[in-house]
Amino acid sequence: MNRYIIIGNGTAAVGCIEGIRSNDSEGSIIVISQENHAVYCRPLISYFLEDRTNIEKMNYRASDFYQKSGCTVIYGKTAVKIDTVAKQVFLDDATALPYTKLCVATGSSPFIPNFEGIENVNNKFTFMTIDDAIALKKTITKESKVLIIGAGLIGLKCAEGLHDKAGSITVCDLADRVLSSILDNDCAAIMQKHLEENNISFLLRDTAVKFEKNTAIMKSGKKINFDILVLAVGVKPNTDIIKNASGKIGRGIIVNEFMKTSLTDVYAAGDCTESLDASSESMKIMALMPNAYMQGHTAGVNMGGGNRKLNNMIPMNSIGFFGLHAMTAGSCFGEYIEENNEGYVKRFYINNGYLTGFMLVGKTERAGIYTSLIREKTPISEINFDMLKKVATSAAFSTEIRKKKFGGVI
Amino acid sequence: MKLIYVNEEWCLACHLCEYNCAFANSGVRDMVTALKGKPIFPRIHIEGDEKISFAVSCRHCTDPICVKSCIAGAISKSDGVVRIDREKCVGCLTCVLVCPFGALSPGEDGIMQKCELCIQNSFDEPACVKGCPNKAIVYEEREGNK
Amino acid sequence: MKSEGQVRIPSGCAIAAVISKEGNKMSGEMITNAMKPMHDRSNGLGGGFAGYGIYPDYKDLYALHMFFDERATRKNCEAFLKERFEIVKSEIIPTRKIPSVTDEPIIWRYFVSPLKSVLAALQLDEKEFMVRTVTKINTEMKGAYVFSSGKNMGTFKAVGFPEDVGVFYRLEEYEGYSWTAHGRYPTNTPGWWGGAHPFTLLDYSVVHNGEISSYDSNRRFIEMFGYKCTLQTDTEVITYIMDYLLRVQKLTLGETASVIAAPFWSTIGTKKDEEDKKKHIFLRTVFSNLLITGPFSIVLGFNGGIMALNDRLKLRSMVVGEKNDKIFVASEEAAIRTMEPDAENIWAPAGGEPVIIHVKKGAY
Amino acid sequence: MGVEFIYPEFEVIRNENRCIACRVCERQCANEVHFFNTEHSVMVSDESKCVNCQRCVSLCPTRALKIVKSDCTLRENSNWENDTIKEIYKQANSGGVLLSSMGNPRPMPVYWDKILINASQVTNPPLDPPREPMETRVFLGRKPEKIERDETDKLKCEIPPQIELSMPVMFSAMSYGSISYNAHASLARAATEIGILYNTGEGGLHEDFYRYGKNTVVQVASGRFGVYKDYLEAGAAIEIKMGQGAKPGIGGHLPGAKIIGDVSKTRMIPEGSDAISPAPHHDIYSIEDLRQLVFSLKEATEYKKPIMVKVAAVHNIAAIASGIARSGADIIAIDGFRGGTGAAPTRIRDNVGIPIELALAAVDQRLRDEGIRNNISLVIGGSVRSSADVVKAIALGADACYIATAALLALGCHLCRTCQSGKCNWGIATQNPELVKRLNPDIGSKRLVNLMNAWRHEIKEFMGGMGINSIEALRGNRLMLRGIGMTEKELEILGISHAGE
Repeated sequence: MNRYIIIGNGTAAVGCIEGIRSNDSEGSIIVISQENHAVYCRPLISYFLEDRTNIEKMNYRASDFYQKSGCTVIYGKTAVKIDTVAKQVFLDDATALPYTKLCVATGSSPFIPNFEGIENVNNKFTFMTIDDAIALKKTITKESKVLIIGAGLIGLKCAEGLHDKAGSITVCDLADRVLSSILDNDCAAIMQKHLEENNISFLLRDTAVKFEKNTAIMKSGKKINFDILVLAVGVKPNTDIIKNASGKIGRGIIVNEFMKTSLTDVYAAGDCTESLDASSESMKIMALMPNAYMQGHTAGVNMGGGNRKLNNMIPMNSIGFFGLHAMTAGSCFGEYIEENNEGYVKRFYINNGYLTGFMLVGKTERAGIYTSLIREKTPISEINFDMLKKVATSAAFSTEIRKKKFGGVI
Repeated sequence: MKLIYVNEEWCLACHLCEYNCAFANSGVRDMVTALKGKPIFPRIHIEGDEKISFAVSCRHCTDPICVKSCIAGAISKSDGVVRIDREKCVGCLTCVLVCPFGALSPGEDGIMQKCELCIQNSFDEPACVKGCPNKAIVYEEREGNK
Repeated sequence: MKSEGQVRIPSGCAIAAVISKEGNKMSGEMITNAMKPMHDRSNGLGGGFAGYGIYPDYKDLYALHMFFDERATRKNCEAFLKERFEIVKSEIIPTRKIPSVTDEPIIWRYFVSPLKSVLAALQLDEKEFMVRTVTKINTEMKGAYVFSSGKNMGTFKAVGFPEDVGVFYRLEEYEGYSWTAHGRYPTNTPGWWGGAHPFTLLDYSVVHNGEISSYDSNRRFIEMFGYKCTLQTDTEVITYIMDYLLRVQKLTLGETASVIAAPFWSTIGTKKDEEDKKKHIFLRTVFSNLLITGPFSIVLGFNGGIMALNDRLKLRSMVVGEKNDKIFVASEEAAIRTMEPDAENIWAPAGGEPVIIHVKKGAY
Repeated sequence: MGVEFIYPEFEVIRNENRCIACRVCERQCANEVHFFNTEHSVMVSDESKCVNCQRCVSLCPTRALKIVKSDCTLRENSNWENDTIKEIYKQANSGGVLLSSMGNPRPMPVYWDKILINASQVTNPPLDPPREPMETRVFLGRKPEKIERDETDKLKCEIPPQIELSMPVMFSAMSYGSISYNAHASLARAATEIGILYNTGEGGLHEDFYRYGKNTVVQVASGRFGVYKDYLEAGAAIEIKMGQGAKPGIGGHLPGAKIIGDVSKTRMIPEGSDAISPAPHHDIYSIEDLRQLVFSLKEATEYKKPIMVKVAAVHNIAAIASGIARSGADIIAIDGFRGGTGAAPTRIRDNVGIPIELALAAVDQRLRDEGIRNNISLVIGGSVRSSADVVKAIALGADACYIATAALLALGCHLCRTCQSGKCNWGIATQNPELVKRLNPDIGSKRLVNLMNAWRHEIKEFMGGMGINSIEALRGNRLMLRGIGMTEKELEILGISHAGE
């Protein structure tokens, strides 16, 4: 009988459990969970702040999920070491757990630069876990002045979440635009404007260099008073355990399309990994929840004796603030075709006759039709792109393709 | 199992399916009260141009990417039907970004909704199918989906 | 009230028949008695009999049995007959005065042979000539009516209950190898002697119990071929259909039965014998207008045999029994038991299944 | 405007309390009656364009619409009726012949409705169709006068070619061009499923429908459109169209605008050219010429197909039918003056020809009088509206009935009688692809099958009531009919007695 161990208890871990169980209903599964919570929807912590959801609703799976899946979860413990020869995982209490197949789904951690004086700041928070969110929610008041370091996805979602609960919110970032990792200048400007209209202040091309109690001294020399500091500079994949076992890592744990690491019988999935981006055909960290699940699931299927490839992963983001949505997918480099009108911009990146990426702000209906073009590598010549760029519609496909898509079972 | 299929050869783009859908999911007894003077948020919609038209609604995929992608764990598939738990959904639109058919759209409240085959309604077949005047939308079992 | 021929008359009835396969002669008494237990199936408005082999001395001559309303009519008619026939014998049919049969017309019989010269002039065969002559008398000669016109056979009929009619006509004095009998229950006739049954044409005699629903369809079709349905009775049209199919189209008895009581298409469709199937399809297609629907049980008498037949749904009772050389047919088993208390193998033929009995060759 | 103005015939009544402005009516009206007023967000209508086809009424999801006859009337006048006056106006405006479609709508006598059917009581039993077999199968075609036997005395079972029908009804001629591809597809598929025949009409046979050949009558009309060897061989029977009940003595004219694409190909005439059917066949100026065409067609098809000759019911129809029966034709089809059409001059339609009931009775009796009724089958049409009409027609003497208007109604026709406009909102009498697709043959054929099954049930009920278990025993069985409210002469022609007799 197989003994499966999964390090981590996030989305990738759930994917892994469900993947294993699709092939092997017998083997034992042990999940090592650092957090003292059953698996929850991590990206929902900003909605939790905002009271648009609650702890109960944030459960990613039903309460009997582990039991029904035949899993044992070890809560509050950290896996510290893998012995790939003896095939054992050691926990921080020195327990050794033998495995036949192992999945590393350790996720990522907030990256906190070494700011001078940061240790003297009272109300400082990261924004990665439900515990972070609970703590933040407890502290915030209607008078709070909030400073968020980092205008990326996490920082801005946090800003949105705090919007109705805080006195003021300022977001700073060294980059020249918001959401710099996914939006270009024009699109970012639209989003920034919208955020500013909702009373979020920005300090761009600027960041804190030093803290004096409740004041941040900026690179520009500006001084900003705050009651609450949120550190959302970035995240880093948790790769140490593989690194220490001499597994191959880049910026993340390197996995192939079967989600195998370089170590025998050791798989990895989720935010801790670096894998192939099908849109740019390069190795990337694609720390996104859909990918985490699919990677975990693939790892699980293969651990359970299956033979499944996952080779159509692409970076994707759907993000919205105060009702304005932006979506991006694939690689947005090079020339683009633009469609715009009042309230929206659409940019399509076409390389060698294929759509490789897009960026949409304001008009996102049926964007999955665009995404599918990237994922399925459909030649632009086979579709009516003139129609498609204006409206995402299957009408742009030929009747035959539509018949295939809609006529049968997908 | 039975699923909804469209036959664009017979679609007249009359849009009745959208209204029947909106009505069926309104929970109101008569269509006039349900829909008069309001924008509608159907779970099926007509696409096309002057030449062709067809209705699009959830395909209830065998391996639904929306279920895998939902960041709120709000979409699930059971008994062959992909469903949304509207209590859990936060309206992030990730499902819109991944669905290759464009079958999901937000409701009036911004929370996502999609065709659930009228299973929650009192109809013995989906309202769009029942109301289609030209059998362009059918509810039937097809090869590979027994 | 309209008289027969002016209006269609449906009626319920009793029928009976007996035949000796060996050609052994039976007096008319037995068949007369056979009608007694079926008294209630008649209402006294008509009864009659047909006997075969009863005129052996004149067997090559047509025996015309006729009713006349008065002497003058008979004189006129006789003059007409003399133009066409050699009349070998002319006589009153002997009857017996009984209180239950009254108002009799003049009842006469002629044994005749068509004049060869007339046949040659008309270019007709003998039988066709006979049919036309009988039709002419019956449709055109007011007060005269031929009610029997075959060779070596004769019908005897009257208004009254059949058992009384047998006594009236002194049937015990006739000897025949087969007999058929009929008791009538008409629903709207004033009672006319000519309207009693059997109905005959040449040697075909038909006794019938039933009311056919295809009547006008059959009538309008058969009238295309020179027949005139003057009495508007089922029996009349059935007799003409028999004559047309048997004599004119020369179908066999079995084929004729397959026309008038044709098997259902579904039955034909499941027939294994391809030739038989083809034949039935042919007969139903070509003679579709002669299909008879509605209830009937009939006995067709002819020289040398009888055929009993029920409608295809068997909506009327008819049983058959046998004893030694004799075959009995009747609406009710009681009638058979009267003729032969020890009758054996009593069975009810299925709808559309003809019972055809031939007298041994040379025995009649 | 002014003297030329004619007030719209219909009014569109929209219940504003119910209208949800879904705009289905707007999208579905090819006549562009409805449109959406964006300024006030309400639906409005231009009723002058309305033909009362009821498409919008039928599709309105909230039943917010009805179409009613306008009550703006001219001063009452029993002699000069409103319609009569308006027709004068139209002709004064245009100087043209008035055109209309479908059958004669005028209140002429409908003899079917003056005939009653018999049923069995007491003296013979009515039959239960579910319990007893009830046969409705008929064979159309010439029957041999004499049977023959081979040397072994076996019956020779060869019969001249026959059409076999599972019930005594056929779909009458409607050409591809006058009706749509999908209408033809519906008729062909339904005929095949029911086991009856449909008729191509004079527009040829679309290549897609050759596969329904066993259930097809191919028509040869005076225009000879689409007639060639394969066409003649494709059908189960060939019909020579000499006339049509809706327009006896008149030819046909399908405007070039409708001769497009497949219609042109199927008719074998150039796109855009008018399809003119001359009033006569120019090779038939007399009965002996007809005989030549009959035998030409028989030669061409090796005597394997029955030849039908279709004529309009006109005054001396009995003599005409007798002539046709002796021409070698196997089946005669008679079309009464209430029969439909895709387009006919109104005056002709409403004033020429005689009722089919009288024509049928006269023809059947005449053929019997001549002793040739079994030489030819008799099919009648021209407003057979129900199973009761079928039963009455068979009892009067028909072998089978042709239906067309009833079939179109089953397909969705609402008898607005504007086929000639080509804008049929039900996808029937149009060649506009947008409109044609409104008739899904899956639905159309199913509805035709339903209709015929319903009629078949009813016919069986009638037959059962009469104690008849096979349709041939009903044929010509006029005793099963009685007339009411007719003159002695009418009864005499129909060959039936008055009720109570």
